[in-house]
Amino acid sequence: MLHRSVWPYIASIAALLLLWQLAAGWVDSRALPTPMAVLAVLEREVTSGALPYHLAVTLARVAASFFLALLIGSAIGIVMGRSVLIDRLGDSWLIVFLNLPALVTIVLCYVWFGLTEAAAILAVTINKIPNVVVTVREGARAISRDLLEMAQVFQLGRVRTLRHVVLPSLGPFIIAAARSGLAIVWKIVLVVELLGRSSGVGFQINLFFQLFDVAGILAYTIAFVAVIQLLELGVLQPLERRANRWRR
Amino acid sequence: MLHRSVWPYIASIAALLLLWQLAAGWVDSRALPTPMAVLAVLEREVTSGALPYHLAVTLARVAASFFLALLIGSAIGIVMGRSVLIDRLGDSWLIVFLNLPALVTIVLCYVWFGLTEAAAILAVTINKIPNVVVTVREGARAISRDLLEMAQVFQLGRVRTLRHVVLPSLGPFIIAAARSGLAIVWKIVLVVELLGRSSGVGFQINLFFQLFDVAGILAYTIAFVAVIQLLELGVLQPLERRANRWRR
Amino acid sequence: ALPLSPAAAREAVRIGVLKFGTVNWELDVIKTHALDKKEGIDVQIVEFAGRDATSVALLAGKVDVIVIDWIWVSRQRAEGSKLTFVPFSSAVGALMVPADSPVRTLADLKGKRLGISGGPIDKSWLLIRAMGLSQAGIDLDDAVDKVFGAPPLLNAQALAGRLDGIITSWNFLAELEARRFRTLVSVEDAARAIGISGTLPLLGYVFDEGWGRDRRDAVAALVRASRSAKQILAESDAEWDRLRPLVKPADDATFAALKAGFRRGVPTSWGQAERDDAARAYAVMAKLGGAELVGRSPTLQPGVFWPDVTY
Amino acid sequence: MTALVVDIREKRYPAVGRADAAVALRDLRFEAASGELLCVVGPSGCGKTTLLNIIAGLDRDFSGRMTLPPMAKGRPAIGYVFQNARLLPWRTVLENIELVMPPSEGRRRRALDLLAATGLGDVAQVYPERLSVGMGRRVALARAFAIDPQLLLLDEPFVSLDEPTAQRLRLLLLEIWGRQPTTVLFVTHDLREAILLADRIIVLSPPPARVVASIPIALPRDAQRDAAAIEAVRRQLLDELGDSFGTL
Amino acid sequence: MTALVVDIREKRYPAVGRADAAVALRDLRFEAASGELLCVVGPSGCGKTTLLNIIAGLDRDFSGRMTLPPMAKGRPAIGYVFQNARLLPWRTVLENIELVMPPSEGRRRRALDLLAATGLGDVAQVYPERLSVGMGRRVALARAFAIDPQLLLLDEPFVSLDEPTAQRLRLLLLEIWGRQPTTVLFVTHDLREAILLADRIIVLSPPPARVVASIPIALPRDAQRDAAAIEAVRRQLLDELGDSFGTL
Ligand SMILES: Nc1ncnc2c1ncn2[C@@H]1O[C@H](COP(=O)(O)OP(=O)(O)OP(=O)(O)O)[C@@H](O)[C@H]1O
Ligand SMILES: Nc1ncnc2c1ncn2[C@@H]1O[C@H](COP(=O)(O)OP(=O)(O)OP(=O)(O)O)[C@@H](O)[C@H]1O
Ligand SMILES: [Mg+2]
Ligand SMILES: [Mg+2]
Repeated sequence: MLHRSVWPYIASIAALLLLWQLAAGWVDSRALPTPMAVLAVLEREVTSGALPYHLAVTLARVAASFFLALLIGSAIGIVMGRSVLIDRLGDSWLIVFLNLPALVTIVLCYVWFGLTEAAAILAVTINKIPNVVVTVREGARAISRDLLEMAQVFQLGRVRTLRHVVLPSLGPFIIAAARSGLAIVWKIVLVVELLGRSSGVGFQINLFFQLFDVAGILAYTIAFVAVIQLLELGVLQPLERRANRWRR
Repeated sequence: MLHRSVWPYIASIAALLLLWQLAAGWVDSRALPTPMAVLAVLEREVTSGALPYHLAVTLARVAASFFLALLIGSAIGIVMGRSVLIDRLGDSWLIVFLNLPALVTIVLCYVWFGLTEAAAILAVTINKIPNVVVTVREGARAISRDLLEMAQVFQLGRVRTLRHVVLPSLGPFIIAAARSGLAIVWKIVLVVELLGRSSGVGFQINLFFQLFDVAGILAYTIAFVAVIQLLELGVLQPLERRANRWRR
Repeated sequence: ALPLSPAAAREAVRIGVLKFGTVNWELDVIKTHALDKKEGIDVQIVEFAGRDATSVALLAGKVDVIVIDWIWVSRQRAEGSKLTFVPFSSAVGALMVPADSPVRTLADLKGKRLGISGGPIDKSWLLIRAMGLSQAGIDLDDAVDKVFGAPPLLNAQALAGRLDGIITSWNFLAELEARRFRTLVSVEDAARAIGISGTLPLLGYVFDEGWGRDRRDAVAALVRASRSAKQILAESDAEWDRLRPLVKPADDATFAALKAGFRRGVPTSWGQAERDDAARAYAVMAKLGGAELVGRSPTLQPGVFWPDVTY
Repeated sequence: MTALVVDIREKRYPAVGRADAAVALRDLRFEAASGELLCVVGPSGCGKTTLLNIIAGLDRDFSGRMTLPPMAKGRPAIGYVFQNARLLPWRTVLENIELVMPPSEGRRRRALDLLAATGLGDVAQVYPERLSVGMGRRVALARAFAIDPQLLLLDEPFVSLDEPTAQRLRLLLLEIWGRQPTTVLFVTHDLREAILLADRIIVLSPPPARVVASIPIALPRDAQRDAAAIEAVRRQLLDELGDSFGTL
Repeated sequence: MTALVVDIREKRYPAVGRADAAVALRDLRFEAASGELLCVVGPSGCGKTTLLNIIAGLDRDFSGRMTLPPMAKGRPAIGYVFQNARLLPWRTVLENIELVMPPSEGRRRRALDLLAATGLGDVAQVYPERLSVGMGRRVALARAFAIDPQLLLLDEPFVSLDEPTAQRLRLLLLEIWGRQPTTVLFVTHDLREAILLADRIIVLSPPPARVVASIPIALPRDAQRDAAAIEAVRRQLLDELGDSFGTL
């Protein structure tokens, strides 16, 4: 079973690497170094300790903002999806915050709260929440009325209805929000680090960009992607399988 | 009816403005100008013709990338959601592209295809597709097996199954992907314009940012948000109501 | 005797810099040779990954000093932030074209694809535009196909042969210089063409006026330390070899170009003449750049230059 | 003692799309004594489910009034066997039943007993989508019984069951009903079943539904009502009410 | 001519979570002649739906074989009335029926005729979630009839219908069946209904299901089978098969 499920992954990653190698050979430019060149940079950065340090810092920021955003965003999304009035009242705020450029929130947070870790995480969270709200709200609107009525008749109460009816119904939406959310949070963290932090992958990537060192950028990107890939295989997918095991 | 549905919007926008005014008065910093100050900038930029021009350029880019990403992303998402093998094969690619920093795609596109409009739109589309895929894939996984079996027995064929069973089931997921997608596309367009275009709201915002002119940034942001707000009220919400009219 | 040890008494000066930027080279020399300690201050380097990040940091109070141009300072003063400026470097950019380019004069650029880093209000671009107007009688703004973009990207485009010319700052030009690009006009030429001395420092250490007034000695010490560091960099090649990991040149030729460029940019004098030049240059740029560049102040604001420092 | 007063002037479903508004109930009045077992019969689509939903408190959008006797703690405990099973698909059969029961020591025991009594002892750990329709129906029945309801609403609970199973469950219903004073409203299309179970049969008209007959069943309950007696009453009813009950 | 050969060695559902694997069918064999009307009866949960799904080609994961006669264009047209209605909720009743019909001139006419025949003339424009359960069932029936199937699978189609309506639909079924040679498999729990309709009754055992009896019904079809005759056959069957059919 393990064998069967891991095999396509390995194959497709190999294909990706091959494609990359071919493309790099074909364009032969500094803008796309070969996998080996990137690997060399990766090794250098790992040995120097720079990569583990910056990666750890970034991961911590991503994790903190991600959970905050997912929690708060889901709560708001559920409420807006279930109450027409609150939805109407909140909708224009949602659209404003959804479309506020990351730059604006980040600068305002930094200027108000100083260039602190808390300000950085707050900025990312504020940026991400509206996306979670939008996705979870659609989910909340699509919850089966049959089941909600059942919960009402049998007097499950708010908490148990939330836990046993609402949240499981939202499953696919929350998973979607989490997956793409993790990626978005990471991208915003990159900007936050560019604009006001002295550590983290975003800080490093932008330094490499100044030097037009694409190999360096890719090395750090790959390190992060590898962590996410491991999280996927080790945490998210097993969780998802468990959550979906009721499906016919 | 019109009255009833527009009223909460107006109230909540008024509340937002009031809050903004209070916050601006309270911090009294250049980092947060008052609504009036921003309005003045807005008026100046509109009269000079700069804002309409840059906004139009940006909207065109957003629209092109958005539709491309939604179309391609939904197609991939449906296929991955319905075929376990393709999902396995594509998953690691998806994660790589999902977590590729916008900077990387943008730089590579610009370097390969030059600082052209096509490269810009391609970069945004590549950036956005994985997010659509992730959301739509969850939707495709959650399609009712009962209805798919019905389509199979009654030999609806691929096209009609897609049109009458798959797409309507995906409704909420596609709406979620579209709403948050529009916002993400707009944010990526900002970065794309910052890095290599000579027009557009992102280009302008970056100029203002260099000069630390937050009023200018907000003026352009508000103009864009207003357009999206109108789209919401005039297009998306009526469409959504129509699409949901079957619900009990 | 004071109860405090000399180290504890030293005034801390936090400077926000780009990690691989030219300012950091100088600061590294200051720290390595303990020039700050000798002058009785403690320079603390806060590294960032983007130029904009340093200005955010200054406004957010995370650093005391950043390096930026005085046009920006003037605009901020007009908006109410009382910042002030002491010179760091007069090194400026240039307009470069490939060595084999048929372009010989500004007028030849008509209809050509010109990369401009820093956008439409870039100072080098504005000065070169002014030169075009006064000498060749053409406004490059209308005459060329402008491509604005991030400096590293523009360099890559230029090297790939996708641009007919490029205006960018001197440290990015070094790489082009090393790869068979030639200077069509330097910004110094452009400045001279409109009657301004070529050695006008554009970039400087910028800090809050109030902060400086409370620490006149510290500011003076910083300027002295900076000049000592420049002295070392001007004279010692060994020092440059030590700095090489921070400079990160692509190759030896680029390294040489960067070294020469830095040395050329060391400001030699900073007196009333330079300040008057600055005011004149400001007026020219204000006319071309318009409100976008200078905001509400068509003339250089008083107080932009920290009065204590002249040489 | 009166357990339930129904006095509905009109229940109307609004028009949607090209479908007209539909009046489901009009001038529908009846009462139920505490502990009474009432069977409701009427043509397909006449409004029986609508009526049960109103009594369950799920639908308050009607004109008229419906009163349940006030209980010590709020409204009486209502057990509702919906016309579709409405089990939580992501909870096992056992969890579905335990969920509606107040937490207590013997909860699991009682749930398992009920499952055994409904012939589902083997599938306690199965997820509902893996049950046959008849099995799902029995789980829903067990769930309604599990809360010891004061008011029990059953919407055709025994369809999709083979005769022996249905018969066993009818007896189980009578046993539970006899154990404590439970008012039961039982919708069925099967006149034989109604005669077997009911104290009184309420006959509804085609839509808009009102009560066309309210027929007490005089058969003694102690001696089990046997097939012959039932058949006799059925003949008599059919004669009285015309052929609105069919002939089979 | 043989229309259908079923020879299933074993159909097993795999274990999931804490639930064991279940063998639904074992050594189940029978054949149906072309144009035969076969009724299938058996206890709740014995595997009737599983059997129909296999015949419909929805479930290929079994050991053994199942053959349909090859038709001019691929497999025979199969009409399947599922145990739950499986209507597309986002299409009106009329659209649901038209959807499965091959496009042709008279399609709408024929769909409306079928709706009228099933007593649903008024609700052609209604969305399925707004139908009563019995009405939904009738739409599903009309849909299956609409394609003029060569093989018609019916899974308890007449439950949840009042007797007169059910009777009308039974006659409609016979009429459609008589019009062209249609092989019908009809699952029911109602022995009277089976006797009324069937050429032959197939009795399944408790799970794992196999055929315990295959009983030809000798009653003539021209004179409508009347209640008394049916009752007589029923007695006889109950005597033969023991009490596995209950007593009501
Ligand atoms: N949500 C709804 N919106 C609009 N009309 C509805 C809705 N629910 C039911 N109806 C209509 O109300 C009428 C009564 O429906 P109801 O479900 O109460 O019938 P019923 O007596 O339970 O029928 P059955 O025996 O088939 O279950 C039907 O004509 C139906 O179309
Ligand atoms: N998807 C599934 N996964 C696991 N077990 C299943 C699945 N579907 C059905 N079963 C099991 O197979 C057996 C037969 O189910 P099936 O639905 O065929 O019964 P049925 O004869 O149609 O019953 P009913 O008369 O209640 O509809 C049941 O024990 C059921 O629990
Ligand atoms: Mg009903
Ligand atoms: Mg079944």
